[in-house]
Amino acid sequence: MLLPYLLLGAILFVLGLIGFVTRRNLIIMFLCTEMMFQGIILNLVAFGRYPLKGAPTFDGQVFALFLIAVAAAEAALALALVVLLYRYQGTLDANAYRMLKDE
Amino acid sequence: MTDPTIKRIETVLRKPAVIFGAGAAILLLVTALLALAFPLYKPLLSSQFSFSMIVLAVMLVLILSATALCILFERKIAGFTQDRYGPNRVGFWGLLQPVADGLKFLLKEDIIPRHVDKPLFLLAPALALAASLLGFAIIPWAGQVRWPWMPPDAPPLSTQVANLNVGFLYLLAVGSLSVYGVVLAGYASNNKYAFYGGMRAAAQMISYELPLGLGLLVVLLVSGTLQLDQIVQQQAATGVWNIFLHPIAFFLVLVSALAEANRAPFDLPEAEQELVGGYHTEYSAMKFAMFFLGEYAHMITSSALIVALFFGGWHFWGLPGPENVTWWAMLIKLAVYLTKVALFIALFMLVRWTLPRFRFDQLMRVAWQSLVPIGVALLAATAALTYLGWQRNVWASLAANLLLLAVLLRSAARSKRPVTARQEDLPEIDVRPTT
Amino acid sequence: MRDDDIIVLKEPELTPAERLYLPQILDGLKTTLRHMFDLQRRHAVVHQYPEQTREDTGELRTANYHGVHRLNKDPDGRVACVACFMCSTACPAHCIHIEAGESPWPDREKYPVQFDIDELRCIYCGLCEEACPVDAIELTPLYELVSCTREELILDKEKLLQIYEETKGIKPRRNPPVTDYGLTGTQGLDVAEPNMKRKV
Amino acid sequence: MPTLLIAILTLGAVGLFLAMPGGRADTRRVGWVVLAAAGAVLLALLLRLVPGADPRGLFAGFALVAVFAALRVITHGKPVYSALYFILLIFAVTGLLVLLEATFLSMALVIIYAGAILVTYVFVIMLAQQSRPAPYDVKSREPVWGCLAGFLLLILLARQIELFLVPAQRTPLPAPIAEAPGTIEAVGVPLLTEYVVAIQIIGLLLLAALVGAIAIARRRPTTRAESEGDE
Repeated sequence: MLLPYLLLGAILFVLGLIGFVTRRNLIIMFLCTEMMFQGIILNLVAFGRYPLKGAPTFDGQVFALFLIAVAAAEAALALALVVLLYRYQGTLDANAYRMLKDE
Repeated sequence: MTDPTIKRIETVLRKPAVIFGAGAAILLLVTALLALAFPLYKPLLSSQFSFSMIVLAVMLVLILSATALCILFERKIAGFTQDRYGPNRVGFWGLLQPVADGLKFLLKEDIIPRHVDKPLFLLAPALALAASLLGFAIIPWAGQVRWPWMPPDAPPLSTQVANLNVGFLYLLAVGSLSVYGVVLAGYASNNKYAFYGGMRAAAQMISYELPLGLGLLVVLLVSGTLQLDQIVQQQAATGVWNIFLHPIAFFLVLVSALAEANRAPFDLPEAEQELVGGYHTEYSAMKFAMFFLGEYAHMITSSALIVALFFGGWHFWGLPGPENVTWWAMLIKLAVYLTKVALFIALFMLVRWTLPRFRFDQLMRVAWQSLVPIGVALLAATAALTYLGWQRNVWASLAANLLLLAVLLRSAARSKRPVTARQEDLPEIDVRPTT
Repeated sequence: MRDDDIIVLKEPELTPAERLYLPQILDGLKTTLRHMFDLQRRHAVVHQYPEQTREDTGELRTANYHGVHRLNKDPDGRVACVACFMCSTACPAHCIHIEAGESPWPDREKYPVQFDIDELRCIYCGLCEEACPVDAIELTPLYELVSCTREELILDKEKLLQIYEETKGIKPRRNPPVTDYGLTGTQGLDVAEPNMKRKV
Repeated sequence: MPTLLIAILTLGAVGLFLAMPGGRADTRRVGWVVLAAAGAVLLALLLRLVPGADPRGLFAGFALVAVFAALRVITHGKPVYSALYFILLIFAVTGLLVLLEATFLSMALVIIYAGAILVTYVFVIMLAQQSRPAPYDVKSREPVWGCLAGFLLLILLARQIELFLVPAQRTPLPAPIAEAPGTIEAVGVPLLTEYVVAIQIIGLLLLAALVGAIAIARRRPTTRAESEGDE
């Protein structure tokens, strides 16, 4: 039962990655990182439930909880940043913030 | 100039004998049908799964009709508190008003303005209603029951749709979804008033989920379980309702429940005076009715939750306790539970017609500057009590609550302004005479 | 306004208990509960409208009320209107429709063959009343204006005259019709204005 | 089997590329058809791989919803819809977690993600709403390279997972977790015993994020009142 979960987790992760690379809206980019988190959460919990050896443990779920906490922290910071950037430039286009790279 | 036949129908319907007679007749008919069909569904009653499905169906019908009745009830209470009679035209005492309202909603023109985001516009009311109805799944309506034809050693069935082991976490999860109906309605309407309503709803819901969660966590610490039926059984077994242990937690949950249900004094998302109806400005007919029903269904869920958590659910002193699992005890318990819920709904409505609406900055300040700190302090106190093993000791809990209240009073006395005072960054009003 | 007209009100200081707002909330709930169960006050205040109507003891000022229109009759029982179109011209809502015809009576040239008022369109401003040179159209204090169809509320001449019959006592016609120049009936014709005589 | 998997994933990459925002409407439709075909074959493959366990159909349903929602998140032109599809994705993942007997985690996921994070996202999307579709939403950036790189990675991952699991697949399925699956107790005990340092660090991280968010949002004095509203 582990294989399909791992595959699904990988698909979600990669879709999030593709979205992060191709979309230009900052908010959607952050949504895509959250999507990658979903893939990882699935992976962790599946590994905890169907470990390769030994009895199932709850460690996977514990790690997933940590992951959710990190995601919440990321969302709080990212959204605050996005709002601030939007106030400065009036756009959410990631390309509009290239000047961050130059200086 | 009115049609005489309409007038005649009206006078007939206003006779109490007609209304109550018809009601009794329908009740008798339903009972007779149920009795006749008894052999058909008797096997269904014996297994937990099918019994849960039956509970689901019965409760869904009951609650949807109760929401309709709630609207009448609310208007009656509004009338009474304002020295009026409330609706009393359609049927005796206005009892057929819900039917008239329903008919009106059905027959109104269903307008979808051209400028709206159509899929979301259609989705929003459905979400609002569905999210409020989902919560009913885990309310333990009447404890446990063992039918007379079941063997005496069979495990009793629980009158709950789903006995989740995550308990009221599910309620929190479902409750947090109810914001989407409002926010999406505000967004999809493409109208600035609706938009402001949606924004307010989003900020308000997020803010008030925290004190709600903190209040629930206090109960969790006291009872040590998340399952609502076990929480109720604990209270029934000792006869000590959680409200006696933690009145402040109850107050937190009550206030947050009012805010989560968008009820006055927290009804800013739909404030008629400022936002011409807020998020449901653009809605009409049945879609508007769904928001309406959703709000009342949400109110019933909140009341049921509060009753289960703080008021002992179906328990009342002197009435059958948890060990009595006969069917008549179940009916009594159900009646007790529903009475308590009805009382709470009445309280919600009374509060609405008593208190003025908050201003938005006041609303935020109440949540973040008073309710959240109180909740955290209470949680810490309860955690300390739990560590000492006194979490179900009435005197210890009450002492902790009183101590907290004293600290609150002290800090309130120290602070120069009340939490709901004027916005801080407004200039001071100074109208002193110049000479 | 002088400075000493200004009354400076200081916000009252709240006691610590009041800062918690709970006593106030309970107090408010007490008030609402008191009103909820105060049956006597409710009976005294509320009028069950279609069955009970308020008696006018003077404070209702029904004479000033702008309700349904009526078409007055002159003392001979004829319609007082002379179909001059002043009212329909003055009407901001364009709700008066008049068709004039040759008057069968000697004292006026025209009379309304048809006189319709769309009560659903009317805004009850009373400008028609003021515009009327012969005080033929008036707004009565009747406010019960209901029907099951829209067509029923387009009142024609007969209905308007009927309303006059019904409201004669409630709102007496204040002035005698101007057409008569202060006289009643047709006997004043011989002293009337030259052009009227000429018509005869 | 590996060639089949690679073929499916390539098909998926092509479909995704066609369905990316920016193309013409009919191209995107073609892309969806391709994606649907790839998804169907992948699903059949997954179902064949899975031994006849009981919740197979449920898994398939949730997985399908999850992948569809994820695709919509990255292809939809309107940010609000993306956020809503993300909520759908959360629900699908919640269902999968329930299948994995992690009920507490599933509820936590709904409360935290759907109840708090996504509401904040929707809130910000509404704040930054444009009157008409923004140019940066209707046109994607480097869709070719994005899809290519992503699916290359996915193919590698899938291959690795497969290689890794083939020996493990022979072992019998572990029994369901003890008596009370996924309760708070079962998750909480390791959380507060083995991982107590980690949870402290996470708490610090959250605090830092909170302080940081407030500090960032307070940058301009006019925006202070709004920052109190969000997380």
